[in-house]
Amino acid sequence: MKPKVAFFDFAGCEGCQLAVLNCEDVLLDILGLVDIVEFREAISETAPRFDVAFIEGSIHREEDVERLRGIRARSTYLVALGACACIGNVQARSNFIAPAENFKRVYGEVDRNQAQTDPEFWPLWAHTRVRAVKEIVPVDFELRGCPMVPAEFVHLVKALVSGSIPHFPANAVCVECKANENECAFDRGETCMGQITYGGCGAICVTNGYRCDGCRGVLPHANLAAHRQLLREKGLSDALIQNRYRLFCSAEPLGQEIRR
Amino acid sequence: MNVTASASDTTLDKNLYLPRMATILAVEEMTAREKFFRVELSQPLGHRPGQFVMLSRLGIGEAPISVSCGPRDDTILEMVVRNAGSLTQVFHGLQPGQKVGVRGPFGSGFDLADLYDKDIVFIAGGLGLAPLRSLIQPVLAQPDRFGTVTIISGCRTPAEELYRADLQSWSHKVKVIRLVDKTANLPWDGQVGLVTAPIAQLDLDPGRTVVALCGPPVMYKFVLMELDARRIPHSQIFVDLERRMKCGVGKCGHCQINHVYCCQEGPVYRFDHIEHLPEALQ
Amino acid sequence: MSTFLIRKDAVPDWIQRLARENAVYFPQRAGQSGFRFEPVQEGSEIQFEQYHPTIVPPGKKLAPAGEVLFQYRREGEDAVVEPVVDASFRILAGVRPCDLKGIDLMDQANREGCADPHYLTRRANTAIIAYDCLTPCDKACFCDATGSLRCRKGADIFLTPVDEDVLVEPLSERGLALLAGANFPICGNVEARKAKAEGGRAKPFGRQFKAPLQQIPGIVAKQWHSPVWEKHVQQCFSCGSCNLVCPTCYCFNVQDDFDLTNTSAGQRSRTWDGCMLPNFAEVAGGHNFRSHPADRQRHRVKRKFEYLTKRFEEGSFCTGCGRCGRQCTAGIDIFDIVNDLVDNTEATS
Amino acid sequence: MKNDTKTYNIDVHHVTRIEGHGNIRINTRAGVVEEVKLCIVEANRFFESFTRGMLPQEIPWVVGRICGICCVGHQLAATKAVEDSQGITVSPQTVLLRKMFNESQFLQSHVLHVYFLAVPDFVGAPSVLPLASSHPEVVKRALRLKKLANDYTAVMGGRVIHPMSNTLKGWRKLPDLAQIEQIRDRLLAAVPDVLETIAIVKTLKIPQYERETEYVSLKHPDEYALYDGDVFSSDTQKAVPVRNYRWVTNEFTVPHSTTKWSRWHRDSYAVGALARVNNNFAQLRPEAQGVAETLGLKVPCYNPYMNNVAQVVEIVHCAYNSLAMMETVLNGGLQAEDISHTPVAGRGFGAVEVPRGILFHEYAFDETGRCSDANSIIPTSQNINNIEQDMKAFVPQMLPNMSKEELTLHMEMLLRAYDPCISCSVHMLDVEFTD
Ligand SMILES: Cc1cc2nc3c(=O)[nH]c(=O)nc-3n(C[C@H](O)[C@H](O)[C@H](O)COP(=O)(O)OP(=O)(O)OC[C@H]3O[C@@H](n4cnc5c(N)ncnc54)[C@H](O)[C@@H]3O)c2cc1C
Ligand code: SF4
Ligand code: SF4
Ligand code: SF4
Repeated sequence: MKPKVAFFDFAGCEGCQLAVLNCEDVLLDILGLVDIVEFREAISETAPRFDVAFIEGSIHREEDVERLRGIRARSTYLVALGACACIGNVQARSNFIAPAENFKRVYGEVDRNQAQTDPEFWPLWAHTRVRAVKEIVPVDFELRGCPMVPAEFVHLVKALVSGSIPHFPANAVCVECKANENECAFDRGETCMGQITYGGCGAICVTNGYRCDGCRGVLPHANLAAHRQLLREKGLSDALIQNRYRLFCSAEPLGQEIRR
Repeated sequence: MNVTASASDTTLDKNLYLPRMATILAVEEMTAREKFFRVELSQPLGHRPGQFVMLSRLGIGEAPISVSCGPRDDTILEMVVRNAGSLTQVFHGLQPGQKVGVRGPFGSGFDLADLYDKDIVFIAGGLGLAPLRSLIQPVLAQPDRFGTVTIISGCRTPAEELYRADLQSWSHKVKVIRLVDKTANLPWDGQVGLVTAPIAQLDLDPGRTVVALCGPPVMYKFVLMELDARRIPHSQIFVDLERRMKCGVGKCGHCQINHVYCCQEGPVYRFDHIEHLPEALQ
Repeated sequence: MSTFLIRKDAVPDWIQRLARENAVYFPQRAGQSGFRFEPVQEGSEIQFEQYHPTIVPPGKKLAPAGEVLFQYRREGEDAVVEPVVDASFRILAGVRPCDLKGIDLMDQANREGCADPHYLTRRANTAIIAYDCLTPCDKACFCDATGSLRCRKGADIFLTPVDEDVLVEPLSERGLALLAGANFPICGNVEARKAKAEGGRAKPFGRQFKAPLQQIPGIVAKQWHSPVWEKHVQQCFSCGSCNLVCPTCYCFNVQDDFDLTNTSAGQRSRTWDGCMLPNFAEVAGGHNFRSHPADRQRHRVKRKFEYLTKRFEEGSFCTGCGRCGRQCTAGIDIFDIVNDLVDNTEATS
Repeated sequence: MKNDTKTYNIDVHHVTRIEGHGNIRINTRAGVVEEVKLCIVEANRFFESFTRGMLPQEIPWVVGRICGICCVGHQLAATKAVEDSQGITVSPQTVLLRKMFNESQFLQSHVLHVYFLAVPDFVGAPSVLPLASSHPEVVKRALRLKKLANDYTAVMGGRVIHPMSNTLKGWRKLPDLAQIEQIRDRLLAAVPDVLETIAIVKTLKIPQYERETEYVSLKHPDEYALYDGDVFSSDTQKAVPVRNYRWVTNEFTVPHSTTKWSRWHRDSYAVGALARVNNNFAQLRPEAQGVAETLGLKVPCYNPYMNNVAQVVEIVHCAYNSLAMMETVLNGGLQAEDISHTPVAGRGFGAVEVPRGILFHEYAFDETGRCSDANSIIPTSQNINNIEQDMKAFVPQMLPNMSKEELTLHMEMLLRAYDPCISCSVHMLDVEFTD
């Protein structure tokens, strides 16, 4: 029996689902091993139950919470697909701004109030706070990164179809920088979050001349105090360090008190 | 100016990373977490008690697994595998007729000659009985060569006891003490308590007693305290240690205990050889 | 074997000629200040004297970050397993004495006990052209302190700069063969020139330990519960960079994989691992035998100066190349750790 | 055939095979259309709010996350806007590389849309997946073309989705010439696949509906405007500078959509492939003009379903244009450029054409060089109003002759034909149809 696989999207850019479609070389092979029963970006079908549900996107509203709970109840395994689902991603930065202020900046005071007067559509506007999937339902596996890494997706699919358990080592991005013989971003005068960030991406940003901004989330053993001190020594103000840690919201705890 | 490539280094007679394929003959469910495997090799393993093999399923992975049967002339290898993760979960799904890869045997193991004429106490905690069985079998097969034999085997609940039939048949020949931490409302014909408890009651002659010990890391400290109380010299205690292993031959570095490699000098150690190593019994 | 003498500016041309017929690796610029051993191509820059030690040592060309151990194909349950061994010929040129030492130590580790076929086959097919250092590379290295500076072992050809010339010394049959068509003039008074080179060598040569090297293993061995370990992990990220760039770190992980197109075929491969990485000593079930960073730092240092030195009867398994200190973003330097251990022994004794 | 008693209550939740969350709601009673609503139910992500405080260099990188499908376009529009605010002008080399980068995404997005999202509709398949067994050669060709386009993007930008090589002033790591050469060779070899694509699209039965529409796109004096130009309207035949984009978009909010809506000279306007082809037909490469003719696309064309045909025309245009640009790069080589920049205060505007239409970004930075204001108007939020207008016009026409299912499918197809990218609706609601 081929495992039934479904994809669901919440608030995100849908790049992770696209990354699945972008596995051109192996897409047909994957289709030979699993049955994709829901995938809104590519197919129209829907299904009552599945073995693996991939959740893309962060969770913002009550109606999304309900939908997510429903999906969890219908699936054996649940996989958080990409940074939005795993850590809230860039949009979680809005958690540090009061909701009314967010709405005001995007829609303007008048429009926003007017839009929210229609009771029928009110739920659409009922934004609470950006949450990662694991803050709401148990998550079995996380495919980290913005976007997720196709090789890790393939590894997960292989493990699940062979009855094994996928492994995602909790090592820093630096490991892959070294494997690629990259010049360390710090040696280029940059500052980098690679040392405190989950590897698995192949250090692709540093390899291509950028730095690591932490889209894969902070490691469980991350020495944040040392990192903060290092960035200070490299001349970053506390405000800029905070800005950096909140770019992908990886080094700031999610769901923190909203500050004005 | 061009130098031709030489095929390989002369020191290499065989490739140590290549597994030999073995066929599963029987799989038996022992407990909810452990399965017994009997596999047929292409040639006799030629192992010593206490050695292990690197067992693999091609495409899934490889893990160290203790040999659970005594040395034998035929091509049979017996093992117990606990479902502990990605690879062992796949082993649990295998059926007779399917093939697994085997490398080894690796490790030091026990030297039977060291034990001749000694009284032997086996102390096994949980899965520790699996490797000890590779020593119990040859010892019980030649009772005249050894003194008295005592087997203490403990596990958490009756449902987790391994090799029950073996323990029962051994108990006809030697003293066997079976314990559980708690009965968990299951029928139980052994004792309740920790494996340390019976040690005080044993009739031990420190001069001629040898202890073979294998179990989870937490067990060692307490058993060794009991054995000290009974004045068993550390040179007569053998412990079987577990570390992460990726090669089995002292290359991958994972199994190092201070300067010694568990896969080479171990996993069976004479206690006085390692007691000074701070990493040995953490 | 006779020694040859050529002008410095003839060296790049010679390397280029070798590269036309062989895979020649030479340090080339990577980024703003880094260097990498990369295949020499038409137009590659060959700068013997002015390169900073490479990010990753040349010895890692013999044990790459990831390599396939074997491939398999299953038909039904029967499997054909075929080892993948790389027996292609390559030349590593521009190897520094410290890295020569690193390769020598790796040779020993891979020969010991069960010989490693993958490493040793590559090694057997690798020629090394090494180049002496008359001044320390930078502030990070300490190769004289570890006794690597004068390493010649393992080189097929050894180059020593003397003023505007270079002594070209074949040290093996293979080295001689590589020089066969070069038509280099034979050097007279070799010893005098070598002495001249030696006279020009910086003194002291780079950083020196606070105790003689012979005492270091003993000093390191004495310290288990030492505040030094804790001190040197305060800022540590457990990123493993220090392991991965070290010429004498060779730990690895092994994993299997199968093909998606043909699920009955696949491979087993290994990748670099490092004892500073947090899960290195974790076993199934979750117990970690070195759960604290200080446990791991101690293990790393003891491997370099106590465990492996004892096992292989070597003075030091740290070559003093300085890479770990250079690459550590936390500024942790094994040289400082050793000196702190020396101080700590003196303080406690 | 008129059936006065028809009462439909159609509510298509989460229309599939579009990117983003849209619902269609249609309410008819006794043959009279009472309500047609396109509800954008996408949750807010507040990009325009949370980008405040970021550094200029971080903006393009982060706002690329607005949409994974148009991430290149978002990066480029934002890069241009930020550069405008910082007083940066870039070298011809950088402009050339950016144009290649942008066109790589056109190829990739159009191939994905035509094959994965639109073709199944026209052949009556529920999705591309069943086609994998029924029409394997089609799917394989689609994957081949898509992979080529993706590899092109990756060579230019470092990876396909959220690439990292492009930044202010130029490239963090220049594309590798050898790789560009490979892409060129593969693109040349892909001609048969492109011809087959044209052949397939020729066989599709495109619904015949027309509604005169205002088409808005960039326009450039010298080239088919994709990377640069002024904002042009087909109604006035005039263009306004990008910095005055607010004259064009005139955004307003409706309750049933988390995205804001737009209108210019009339109730709504359309952007996208059809708008561009309509406005700039003469500047298409001759090969693309030929394909338009083959596929029966005559400008001006007012049938929104023809957008898919316009996409194929643009695939051909971008392929040939890219080949020419690759030649230039391969002949001239690439020089490393200084990309260092110290942030300053300022406000800037940027627009590019992305596959779905014209995309505007605007940023302001305070004296500390950190972002103080942001605005981004995406093509779908400009189109969404027009889609609803189309629906309002078409439903009464179709109602007499169609079952509820057919009607639903045609509305979904219409929505999909626009290739809406609702997820990138920085400020976009959901679309839904109910009775
Ligand atoms: C000498 C010895 C004898 C043993 N005898 C037995 C025995 O007789 N019976 C028995 O059941 N067990 C025995 N074990 C234990 C057994 O080896 C482990 O239970 C087994 O390795 C678990 O493998 P797994 O893949 O199922 O578990 P997992 O924990 O899932 O291991 C996962 C696999 O993933 C990889 N992995 C795990 N963590 C990481 C990480 N952080 N980074 C990268 N990769 C990782 C490893 O490759 C590992 O093989 C013995 C162990 C030793 C050392
Ligand atoms: S660039 Fe970043 S990830 Fe890479 S080694 Fe340096 S700190 Fe680590
Ligand atoms: S490189 Fe530095 S920070 Fe990283 S593990 Fe080594 S000592 Fe720690
Ligand atoms: S420990 Fe550090 S200095 Fe010593 S050999 Fe390794 S990388 Fe070089």
